[in-house]
Amino acid sequence: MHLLSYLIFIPIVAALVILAMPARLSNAFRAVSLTVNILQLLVLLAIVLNFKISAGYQLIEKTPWITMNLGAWGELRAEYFVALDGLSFPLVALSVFIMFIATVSSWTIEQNRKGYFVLLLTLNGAILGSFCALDFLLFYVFFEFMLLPMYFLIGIWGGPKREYASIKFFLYTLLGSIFILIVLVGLYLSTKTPGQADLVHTFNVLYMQDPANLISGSALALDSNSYLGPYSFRLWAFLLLFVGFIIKLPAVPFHTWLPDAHVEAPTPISVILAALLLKFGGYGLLRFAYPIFPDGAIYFSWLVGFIGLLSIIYGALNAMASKDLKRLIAYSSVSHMGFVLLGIASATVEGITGAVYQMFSHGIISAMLFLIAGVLYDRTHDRLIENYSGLATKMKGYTAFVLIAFFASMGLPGFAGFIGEVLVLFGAFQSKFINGLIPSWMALAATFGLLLGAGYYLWTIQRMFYGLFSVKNYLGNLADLDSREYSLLIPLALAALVFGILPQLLLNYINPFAAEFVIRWFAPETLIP
Amino acid sequence: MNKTDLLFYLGVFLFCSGLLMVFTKKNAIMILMGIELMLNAANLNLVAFNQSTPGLDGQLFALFIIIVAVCEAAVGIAILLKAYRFYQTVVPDQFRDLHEKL
Amino acid sequence: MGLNNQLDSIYESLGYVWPELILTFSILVVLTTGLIFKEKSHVTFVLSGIALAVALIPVLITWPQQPVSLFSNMLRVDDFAAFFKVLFLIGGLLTLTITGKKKEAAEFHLLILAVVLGACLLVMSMNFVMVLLALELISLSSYLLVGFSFDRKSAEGSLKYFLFGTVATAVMIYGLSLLYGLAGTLDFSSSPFIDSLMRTQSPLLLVSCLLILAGFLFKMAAVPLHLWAPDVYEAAPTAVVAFLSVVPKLAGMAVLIKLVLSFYLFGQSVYLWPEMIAAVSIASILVGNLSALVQTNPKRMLAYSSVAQSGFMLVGLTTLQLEGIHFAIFYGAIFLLMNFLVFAVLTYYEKHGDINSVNSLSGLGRLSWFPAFSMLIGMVALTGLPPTAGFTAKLLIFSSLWSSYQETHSMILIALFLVGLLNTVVSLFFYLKIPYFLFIKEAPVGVTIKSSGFSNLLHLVLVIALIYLFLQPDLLMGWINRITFVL
Amino acid sequence: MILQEIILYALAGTCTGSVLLMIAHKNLMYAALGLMGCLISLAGIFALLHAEFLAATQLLIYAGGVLVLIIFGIMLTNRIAGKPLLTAATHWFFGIALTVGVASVLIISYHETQFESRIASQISMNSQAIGIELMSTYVAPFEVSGVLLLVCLVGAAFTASWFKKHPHE
Repeated sequence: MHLLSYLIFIPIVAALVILAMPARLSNAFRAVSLTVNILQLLVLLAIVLNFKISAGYQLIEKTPWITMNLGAWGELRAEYFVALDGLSFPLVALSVFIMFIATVSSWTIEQNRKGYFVLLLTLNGAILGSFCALDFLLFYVFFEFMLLPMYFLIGIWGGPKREYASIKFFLYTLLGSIFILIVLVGLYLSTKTPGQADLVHTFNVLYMQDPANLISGSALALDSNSYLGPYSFRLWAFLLLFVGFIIKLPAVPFHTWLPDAHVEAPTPISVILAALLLKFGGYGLLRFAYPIFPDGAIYFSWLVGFIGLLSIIYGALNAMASKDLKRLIAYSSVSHMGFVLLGIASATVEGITGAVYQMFSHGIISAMLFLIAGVLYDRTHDRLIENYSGLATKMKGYTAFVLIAFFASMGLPGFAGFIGEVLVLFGAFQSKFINGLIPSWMALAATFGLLLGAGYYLWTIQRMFYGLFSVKNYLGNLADLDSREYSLLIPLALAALVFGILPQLLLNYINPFAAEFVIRWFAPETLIP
Repeated sequence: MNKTDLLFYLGVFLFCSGLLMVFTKKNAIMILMGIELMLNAANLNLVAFNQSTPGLDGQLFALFIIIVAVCEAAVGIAILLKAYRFYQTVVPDQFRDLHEKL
Repeated sequence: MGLNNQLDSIYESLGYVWPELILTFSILVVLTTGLIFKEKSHVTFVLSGIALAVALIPVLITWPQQPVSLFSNMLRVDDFAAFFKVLFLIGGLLTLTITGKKKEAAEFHLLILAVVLGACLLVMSMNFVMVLLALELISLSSYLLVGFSFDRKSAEGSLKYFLFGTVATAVMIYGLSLLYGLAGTLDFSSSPFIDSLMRTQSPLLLVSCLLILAGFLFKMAAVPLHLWAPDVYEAAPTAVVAFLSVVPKLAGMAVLIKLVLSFYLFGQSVYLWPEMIAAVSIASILVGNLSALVQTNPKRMLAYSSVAQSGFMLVGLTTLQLEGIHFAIFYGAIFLLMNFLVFAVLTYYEKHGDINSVNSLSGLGRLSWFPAFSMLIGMVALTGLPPTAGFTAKLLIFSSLWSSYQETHSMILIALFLVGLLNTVVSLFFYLKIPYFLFIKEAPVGVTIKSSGFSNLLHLVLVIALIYLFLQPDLLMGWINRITFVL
Repeated sequence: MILQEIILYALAGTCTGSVLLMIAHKNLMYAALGLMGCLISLAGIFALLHAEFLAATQLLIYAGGVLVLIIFGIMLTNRIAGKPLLTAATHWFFGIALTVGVASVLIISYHETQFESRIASQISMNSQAIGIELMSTYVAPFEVSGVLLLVCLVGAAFTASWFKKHPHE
């Protein structure tokens, strides 16, 4: 079948094809890119048909990649190991969908199309590869591989301050991935392949997740006696992975790259950044940090929850203070991703399910929000909220979609955002009674974040769309959405509604994963003293 | 003071004088002379240590060091002459084309 | 051993040094043809290229090479030496390729051959006399090579390199003389040498070892003996820089490995060799990367980067175990590829104008994407990011460091581990500077760039090698794993 | 024996004195003279230590070759118009501190060291023994040093004569 490999390598092959094509065929590049997306949607359809609910890892593909003799230190084995489970399935589906949207919204890119589409397709392959990889090295390679295309996409096609924004983005995320690399090196040398006579170090995440595979006496084993300052190496390793991933998420205080990157990036790239790249933070925690170091997760659960809460509140307050529409949306992302962190910190079935659901719904809603900001910017080249008023009178269709997106992002019932946030709050409340990891006041305080969210969205609507029509420094007539923009926004709006009204479409997939996750690593009876 | 100690001290003196010349003298030829002193210190050591060692390894090594010293002197003078043609001086401190530009 | 037997063994030994004989012979041929065809430099260019390629053949066909002592244990051929010889010969060939058919004097090719010959002899040396002579052959030829731009700067660089270098050599020679007094022999692989060192572990031994290692750290441009590097890199012709930043550095590393293993006395030395090397390594990484941050001249920047790269190579040696050293050698081989890639692209740009500041590279990537893309791959590899073999090399040496930590629980190794990996972020700042100017800045109006099929091909080969060795490092590592050290 | 010791001390004294002259004197020619004194007295010491071949080489190659090269260097890089060839020195404090430091480290560690006693082989025909060694055990270094000399002389000649060939650059 190799469905996942098709998904990952179709765009990479297409990128090479475009590279080989002469630069003057600039219209053909868009066509190739769109063809790739359509093919990927077809593959996704086949995956949906083949994917069984609650059956653990599926569509497994496993081939040896690197086998290297390390002499006295055993053998190194990395595999091409990809599979889907209840965690990665929604994210892969989201990625394919969003990449399609991104390609369509890239239709207006004029400058150096060849380079642009090569980078976009490379990014596409790397994102899918990272979500599918179950070999830590493979994941890491794909994960790093996202950085350069992203750097150039922001740096070449971005706004006026693009150079600063792109380098800041690159440095922050690279710092995060170096933290991950530090743990990765220690971890694979502490892990052995079960059932092998010789010592075979493996990058297989499933083996890493089982403490029985950690070599006794190694620095990251459960019985490790390696300490650095107050914490054991295992706790440090958890902290490093945690910081590495929440830089991506991003959580306060590592979020400062996000507003800059979003503001400067071209619209399609903002969409990918918000809808997909941020998800690696939550995905990494759920796939690597928590299962491999559950002791660290329990030890630092308060910190994780608190940083989540901080992001929710601080992000919302900053969003409220933002004058720039894109910056407002960027900060609202920080706030919404805080819920993901809070849900993970609770380590309850509801919390984890909510966190994954929130990642999915935020992917759809933030894509919509950035497209909306892009629509306005395309027309007036101005993003300052205070320069607009009364848009509702001129751009009726546009206003309708803005309202849908804003209400969805606020977490109004009936929209996808609501389900995730409610589940997270529910999990965070329960945590105190189930496993005692985070106090319930965190949940209470997080609801305050919801209120703030409603506040800044409604205020923005009031400022930009009500009142008399005027746009500062712009005299032309504002056109309403054109058909291409409708074709982008309608599927997203539908998705936001469908997954708000019929959450079980997705919950059916996520729930078994969350249940097993909690039972295996955070079973209440093992936690409460 | 016995003979071995005396020779060792003389070697140390030569080596350190060479080092001192390398660090303090401004003229490249003086630096070159300092280097020759350091090489001679090594030669003296080798010959002295060879007194209490079987074989002739020390003396032969010293012989090769002399050859190396000749080569170094030849190459050094050639490079120095070229630099002199450009700068009209052999004081390395006065060569200012290469330095950190911050 | 009787004199006749000795003469017989000399005759036998000659059969194992074909590459060196070929190189020596070609030096003579280049010298004479240079005199005959005075104005036709491509004759010596072709001749030296052929010589380097032909010298590769005996190395490759005798691989894997059983260790054999030659010339009364002055030299020894083994897999270790053979592997490095392959690197040096490839390095020489790449240098000639980068220089191209540009009009260079016959002496230029002669000196390149001499450096390669010296490097080949150096990795085979088993005796301090040979070490000294081979090292001098490398050093003196490279001092002269630096001056081959024949302008003010290159004369200055050449003189500075000469002065720094000869002082370092003189210090090393003095250390050797002390060590001779302590050990009573110059054959540093022989059992009398090891035995006497085991018996006399005195402060003087430490002093003499440190003085000796200084000479090789100088060749590797490791802190604190790196001060010459930026000036020399800026002054020398770009192809020569590419050559000097790889071949002498790797030769220095090879001897450093042999000597440190010898001084370490199978772990019985009372001195903290792993800690001392780790300290040099940390210092090199930090100083190299931090100084490179503020440079605007690409060649100066690469000089500091090469200081940091030496630090990374030393990381593998820090473990003082066979595996760690294998990874250091792997790193060295990858370094050869990435460094030559970067300098090949720089030489290509140099043909179109001045490259004394990154500004002059502005927008060239927008005019012709492939060379700039190769440069990007080179820089990404030097930073140590996937998908290039630079990542694999870094992963492996840091793996060896971690393994070594698990065995020794020495805190300085963890410090090196963290400093080394976190420095990747610092190094990204300056490594990315060149691709940043190439792609993101706009080119000044009127700048054009000719694409050259030949240099594109060279870049392509190196890029493919770097990516292929990332995907399949097992191949190269399989060769390196054969290397053993029988002392 | 006594006579030998006296000669040894005298030679060591001459050597020290010449080196001090080199360090202290500003005039390049005097420094070269000091170097010559040092080299010749070292050759004497070598001869006293039964290293006659080395002593001869020292006189012929070092004092005869290297020194001449250096004096050439002095002549060619200074326009002689009756002016004394003076040179300046800097960083005295730093230099002396470093030197004293290095010297004390060397001397202290020398005193901490117990040298192994080995039996030296008594070699009467020094020159002949060295000749045989050079052609047997040391044949490889001997050949390599030939290549080294060749490469250095060719390279040095080329470098130094470049201006003659390209007078206009």
